[in-house]
Amino acid sequence: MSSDKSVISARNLNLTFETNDGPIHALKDVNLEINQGDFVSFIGPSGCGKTTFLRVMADLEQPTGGSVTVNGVSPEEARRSRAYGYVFQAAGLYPWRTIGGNIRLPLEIMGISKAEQAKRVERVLELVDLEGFERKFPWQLSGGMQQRASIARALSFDADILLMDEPFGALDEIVRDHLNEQLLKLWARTEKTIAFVTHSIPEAVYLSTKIVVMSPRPGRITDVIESPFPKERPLDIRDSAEFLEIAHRVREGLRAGHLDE
Amino acid sequence: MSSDKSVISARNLNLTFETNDGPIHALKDVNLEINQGDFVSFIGPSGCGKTTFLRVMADLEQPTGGSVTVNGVSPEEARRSRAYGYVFQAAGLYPWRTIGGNIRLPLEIMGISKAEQAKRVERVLELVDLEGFERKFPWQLSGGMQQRASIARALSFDADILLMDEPFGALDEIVRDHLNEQLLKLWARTEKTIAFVTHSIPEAVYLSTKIVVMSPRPGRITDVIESPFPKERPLDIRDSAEFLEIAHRVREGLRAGHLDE
Amino acid sequence: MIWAIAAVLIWALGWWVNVRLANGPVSDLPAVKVLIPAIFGLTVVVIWELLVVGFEVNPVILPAPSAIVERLFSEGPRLWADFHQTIIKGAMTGYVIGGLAALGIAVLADRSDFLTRGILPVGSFMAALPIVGIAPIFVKWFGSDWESKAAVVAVMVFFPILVNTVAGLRDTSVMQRDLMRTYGAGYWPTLFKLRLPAAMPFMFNGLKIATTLALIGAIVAEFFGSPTVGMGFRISTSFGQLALDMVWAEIVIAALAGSAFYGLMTLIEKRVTFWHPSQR
Amino acid sequence: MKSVLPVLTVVGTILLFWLVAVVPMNMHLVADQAQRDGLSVTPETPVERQEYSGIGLSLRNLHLVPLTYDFVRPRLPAPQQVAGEMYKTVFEKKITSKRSLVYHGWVTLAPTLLGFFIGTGLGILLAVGIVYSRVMDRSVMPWAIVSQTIPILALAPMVIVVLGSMGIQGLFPKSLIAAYLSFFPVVVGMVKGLRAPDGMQLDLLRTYHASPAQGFWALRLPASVPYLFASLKIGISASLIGTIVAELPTGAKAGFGARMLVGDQYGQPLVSWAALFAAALTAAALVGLFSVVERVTLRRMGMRTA
Amino acid sequence: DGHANSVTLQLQWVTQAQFAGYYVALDKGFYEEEGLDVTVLAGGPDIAPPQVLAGGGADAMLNWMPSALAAREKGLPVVNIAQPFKTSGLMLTCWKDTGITGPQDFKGKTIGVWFFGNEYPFLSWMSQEGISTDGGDDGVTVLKQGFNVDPLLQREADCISTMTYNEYGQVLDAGVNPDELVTFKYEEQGVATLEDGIYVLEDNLKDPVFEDKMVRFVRASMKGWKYAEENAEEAANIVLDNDETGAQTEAAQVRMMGEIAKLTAGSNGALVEADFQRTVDTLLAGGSDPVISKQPEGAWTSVITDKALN
Ligand SMILES: Nc1ncnc2c1ncn2[C@@H]1O[C@H](COP(=O)(O)OP(=O)(O)OP(=O)(O)O)[C@@H](O)[C@H]1O
Ligand SMILES: Nc1ncnc2c1ncn2[C@@H]1O[C@H](COP(=O)(O)OP(=O)(O)OP(=O)(O)O)[C@@H](O)[C@H]1O
Ligand SMILES: Cc1ncc(C[n+]2csc(CCO)c2C)c(N)n1
Ligand SMILES: [Mg+2]
Ligand SMILES: [Mg+2]
Repeated sequence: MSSDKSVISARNLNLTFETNDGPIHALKDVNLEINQGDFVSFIGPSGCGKTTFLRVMADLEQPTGGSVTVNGVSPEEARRSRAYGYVFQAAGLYPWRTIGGNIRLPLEIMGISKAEQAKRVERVLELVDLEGFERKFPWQLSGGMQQRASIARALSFDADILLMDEPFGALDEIVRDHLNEQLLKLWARTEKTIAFVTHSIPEAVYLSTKIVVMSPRPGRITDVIESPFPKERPLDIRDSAEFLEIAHRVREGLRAGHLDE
Repeated sequence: MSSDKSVISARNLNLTFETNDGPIHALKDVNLEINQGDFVSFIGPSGCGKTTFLRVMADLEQPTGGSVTVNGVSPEEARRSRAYGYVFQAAGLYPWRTIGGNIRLPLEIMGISKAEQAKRVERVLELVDLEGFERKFPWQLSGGMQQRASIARALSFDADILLMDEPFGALDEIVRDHLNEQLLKLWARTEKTIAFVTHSIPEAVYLSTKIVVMSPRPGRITDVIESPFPKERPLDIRDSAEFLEIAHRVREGLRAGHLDE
Repeated sequence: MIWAIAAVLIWALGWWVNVRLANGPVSDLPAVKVLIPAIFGLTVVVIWELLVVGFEVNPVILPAPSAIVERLFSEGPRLWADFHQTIIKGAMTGYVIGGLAALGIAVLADRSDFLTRGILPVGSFMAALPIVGIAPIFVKWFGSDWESKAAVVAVMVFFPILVNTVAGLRDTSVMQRDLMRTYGAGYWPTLFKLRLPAAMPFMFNGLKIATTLALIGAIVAEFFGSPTVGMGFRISTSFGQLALDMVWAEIVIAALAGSAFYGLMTLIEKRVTFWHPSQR
Repeated sequence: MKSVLPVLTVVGTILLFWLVAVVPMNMHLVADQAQRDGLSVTPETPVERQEYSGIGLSLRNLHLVPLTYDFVRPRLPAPQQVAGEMYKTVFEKKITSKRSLVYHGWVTLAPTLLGFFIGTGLGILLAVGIVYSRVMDRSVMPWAIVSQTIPILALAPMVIVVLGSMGIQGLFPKSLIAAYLSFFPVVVGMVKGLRAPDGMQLDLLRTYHASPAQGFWALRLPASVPYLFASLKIGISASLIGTIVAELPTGAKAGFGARMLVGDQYGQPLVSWAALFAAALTAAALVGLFSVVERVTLRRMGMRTA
Repeated sequence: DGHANSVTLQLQWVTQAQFAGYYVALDKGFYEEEGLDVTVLAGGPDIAPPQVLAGGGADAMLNWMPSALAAREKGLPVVNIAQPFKTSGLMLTCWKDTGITGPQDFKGKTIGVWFFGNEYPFLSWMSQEGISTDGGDDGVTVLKQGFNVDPLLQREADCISTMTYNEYGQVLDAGVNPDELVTFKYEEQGVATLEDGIYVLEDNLKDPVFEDKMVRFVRASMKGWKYAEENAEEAANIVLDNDETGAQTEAAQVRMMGEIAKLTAGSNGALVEADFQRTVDTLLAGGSDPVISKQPEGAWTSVITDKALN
């Protein structure tokens, strides 16, 4: 499934936030390897550092100890070379831009030609099933459609790495299932490396090649579960015994994290 | 489980919102009976009218056709006689009141004596496991604790009916499981009638005596599924075949609603 | 007495009509939204006329509305010349200069938290300088013609626009800013593609407050030296000549111009910030 | 506290700019005077000098530069001149003396505070009316905006004469003008604040079948407190400006406004400048006071302030 | 009772030696001797004494006669009951180096003028000289002058209006030598109009109680004036005591008192009909936009001064 080329590698990563109430150890001694083509899910109770970890990879947060490399270089260099696309929990579209304009935003910043912009916008809109909505404004779309547009935005400049922070958190189960399927297809087709934060056990199990279970106070990795499923995964695998077993293992891991408190 | 005394009864309920883009048929020909002691879940894709239906029962929205009765009288009369407690999706605590002050709010408005207020606050705080937090302000509590406080607020004046609109939507799975268990215990103990909106299929199946599946555009009821589980339900029932079967039926109902679009 | 009773009756009538209109089914029609304040204003004017006539108020103290209206028509050319001098030359120039300066400083201040922390308190201190103190100084510095009025206006409108623009430039969510970071976007793209658009709703708040300040500033500054034309010149001179109908005619023009200016900014705001929830 | 250094930096920059500006701003007057005192000046006649800008003239007469900082009747006084005048009139005079700026500060402050209370009171009442009555909202709000487009200095003398004819003199007429300027920000802010509660917070009270009065005290009023403070801070400085404006048509007897006017009239720019700065400092102090009260109140109410 | 003995006087400018007579009468107890309780209201920019009178805020006001006559025509019947100022102190002060030597040189120049009802003498004068006030090479450009002499000092204006007793002194205080200046006294140009007179509302005079009150008021005021003329320094200090702004200086007020004394010197308080007529004639000659359109009737009365001065 995944090649052995390491794309992201964290070694003894530590991150402490200094707050008025004292320091918060958001990440403690985190070690992780993500290989090219991996689909890695991060799951864990609120506050266990999932977002923080993703933000460190994206150079949106500075670790206070240890090191991360992305494509062999520092996160900052990776960010400057536009190595990844980031999808936030909320769609975060700019309300003063149309859907097309939002998707074009990174392309404009990266100085891509108008003609090429138009081509790319069309392609990614198709990819996320939003043909014909290019000229609509964000508020004219439902939450699910906005979220798809934000994924399209992250895809538009074709980075090899996708960092997704609970992208489907606000959606209902059916829409979520649908987007999960689509995301898997995209991943299978493009061979991107994906780091994906979620709260949902079935989602994590269904999507990933690797499930990273985390636990809070201090934020750390408590378990890393490899998934045996092939790249093509129909939705029904969720009713399989194998699936339920992995889900059970994840749930146990989560519960253990909660009991620690 | 539930007696046969009808508590809420909707007949041919219709509700159309007039908007700038034309009318929106939020509820169409909705018929439903809820009996004393029922725990009814409403599930359905976004925009199918779950919230609207709950708001009609609470007299926060006026139907444009058909009728509802609550405890045999109109929703307005029911509201005036403070027949129900309403829990909103977000906790919606008043930030300038302590947790105790927030719970006391309905009691003050209903003119209940200070001594009695104190007694009730203490009791409901215990009920939702928040002893000792009476003097904290909302922002000093985590999201889950705030949500419990808002449930306590709805319980404080001991209405027979509880209307809950996605009360656990914003919480993580583990906290949610915990609150689900607590809610079931409370329901079993107090014999209240509960109408409960959710997006989560497992949650709906786990909690309810009756699952109402809805579908959008126009908002309508597509299926009503009776659950066979007893009032006492350990969390493990979720791994039972019966549970999975009902969940499957709900999922199919939901998917059908989505395909309509 | 009869006049007072008539006044009370007319007040009651106007109020009753407005209550019907505001609470009736037509209350959201655009025409009715204009009609209600118009009826309110008309009621006040009619009562004013009644009381002035009824109690024989000396016109050197309070002229009747009818006399003011007559002036508005008979002194058209002069009122126009005054309007041109004070509003077009003085207020508008000052408004544009003050607005651009505020925008420039706001963008500058926004580059660093340090500058913002320094500029805002100092700016609010300057906003507290009373106009009657700065107007004579500016007349001294920039001469009696419209330039000094523009300078007074620029100073008066500067602060509200500055504060609102600074607040607006900061009104981006962490996520919106992080998004730009993930694109490796530098300062200028972030400014033009994120901060400035996000600042627009706030900026218009400031621009709207500044409209009324601009008019008042230009008019009042003329009290401290001016050529022999201008609304402030006319108001103070006519007042000295006890031609209060003329004073009020200028006040009416000022109010009309101010409301129109305010309305214009509201209209532009609607166009520019169409995307903001408050405009939808 | 974190702001001290930035403020000092900005103030320092402004002072520097001011110090530099003093030279060209005063050079023409200084050159005229220097010529009378027998110093050499180029060009030699005032009429010729009019052809030069202040900077041009300064460059040509560098030896006169020091004189611009110590000119008795400057166009732009040097900062140390203003500071000196303020020091003299604030600290070196008994505060009961009419030559003391503290005395004049109080003369201005008293009507300011009274006017502020009247304006705030009216503003809050009006805001409540606007929020609770559609008719008020629709008919009064547009006129409240119009009221702010009326030049107050034109209205002030008439108000004062009308009040005078009713035998009302002294503090109150000034307070009324102050109130006129301060009520508007309060109305705007309070309308916003009273309407701040969202649909859910309002619906919650509806489910309790709360009366409008209960809704006001339990929800709308507390929710509006942050907005109220924002308005009060604008309102108090508007009120101060109102009083100063009103000091001209009430017979410029005493107070900051009178000092500004009389200083200007009798060729004593320092008197005017000192009064001007004192007025702005007073406003800043009042606003600062409200900021402190705001912080304490909001903390007591459990609302965090940024 | 209060009504019979209380008088409120509205001045037309801020407290200064221009009004020394009244402050002296107040401080020296001359009003008290007449059984009067007098309140002196300072004026200032933005205060129109006739309006205050009309509003009932004062019983008597000081005013320049052109302004008062204009108010009469506006329908406010004010009447001059006494004229303590015999001579006009108004003049134009110009830079000599502008080349101005006579009124005809004003053409093409910029001149600062006080408005607020005080522009009439200037407009009449220019009209008599046949000089337009609308600018251009053949007319004068008129500036509405603020309350200071800066337009002259900064050479924004070639000439400004000054009073002999105040603004002219300020120009000198600013370091200017008299020989750098040319002055044109209205008095010397034959266009002098009567300045500070005491005016009341016509209707009030019909009330004998009021009339009696005014008789005593004028008598005491004139006593004050004559005392001030003779004791200039003391009078100036009395003015200073009454100045609540605390911004006036002794030197300026002493000098002002000296100049004022020259203007009041020729008057015992009674209006001289010839002076009145000269004022009216000057104003009537006001050209296209005359201040007054016809010979005013009943604009002054000698009744009060006749009784006051026996
Ligand atoms: N900027 C910050 N300053 C201080 N503390 C922070 C900051 N950001 C995060 N934290 C703290 O760090 C810890 C980890 O936060 P993080 O957002 O990574 O959790 P998470 O796993 O993403 O949780 P969730 O599921 O709620 O999104 C939390 O305790 C949080 O309060
Ligand atoms: N006040 C309103 N005005 C106009 N349309 C409304 C209003 N409230 C709800 N609607 C519309 O009515 C429909 C039903 O809305 P409702 O909020 O009941 O859906 P829901 O099932 O609760 O959805 P969700 O799961 O997203 O909360 C939607 O299309 C919504 O846009
Ligand atoms: C607004 C206004 N402007 C000018 C005058 C004219 N005036 C009459 S006496 C006097 C004092 C001279 O020292 C002045 C300036 C006024 N009364 N009010
Ligand atoms: Mg997170
Ligand atoms: Mg809903």
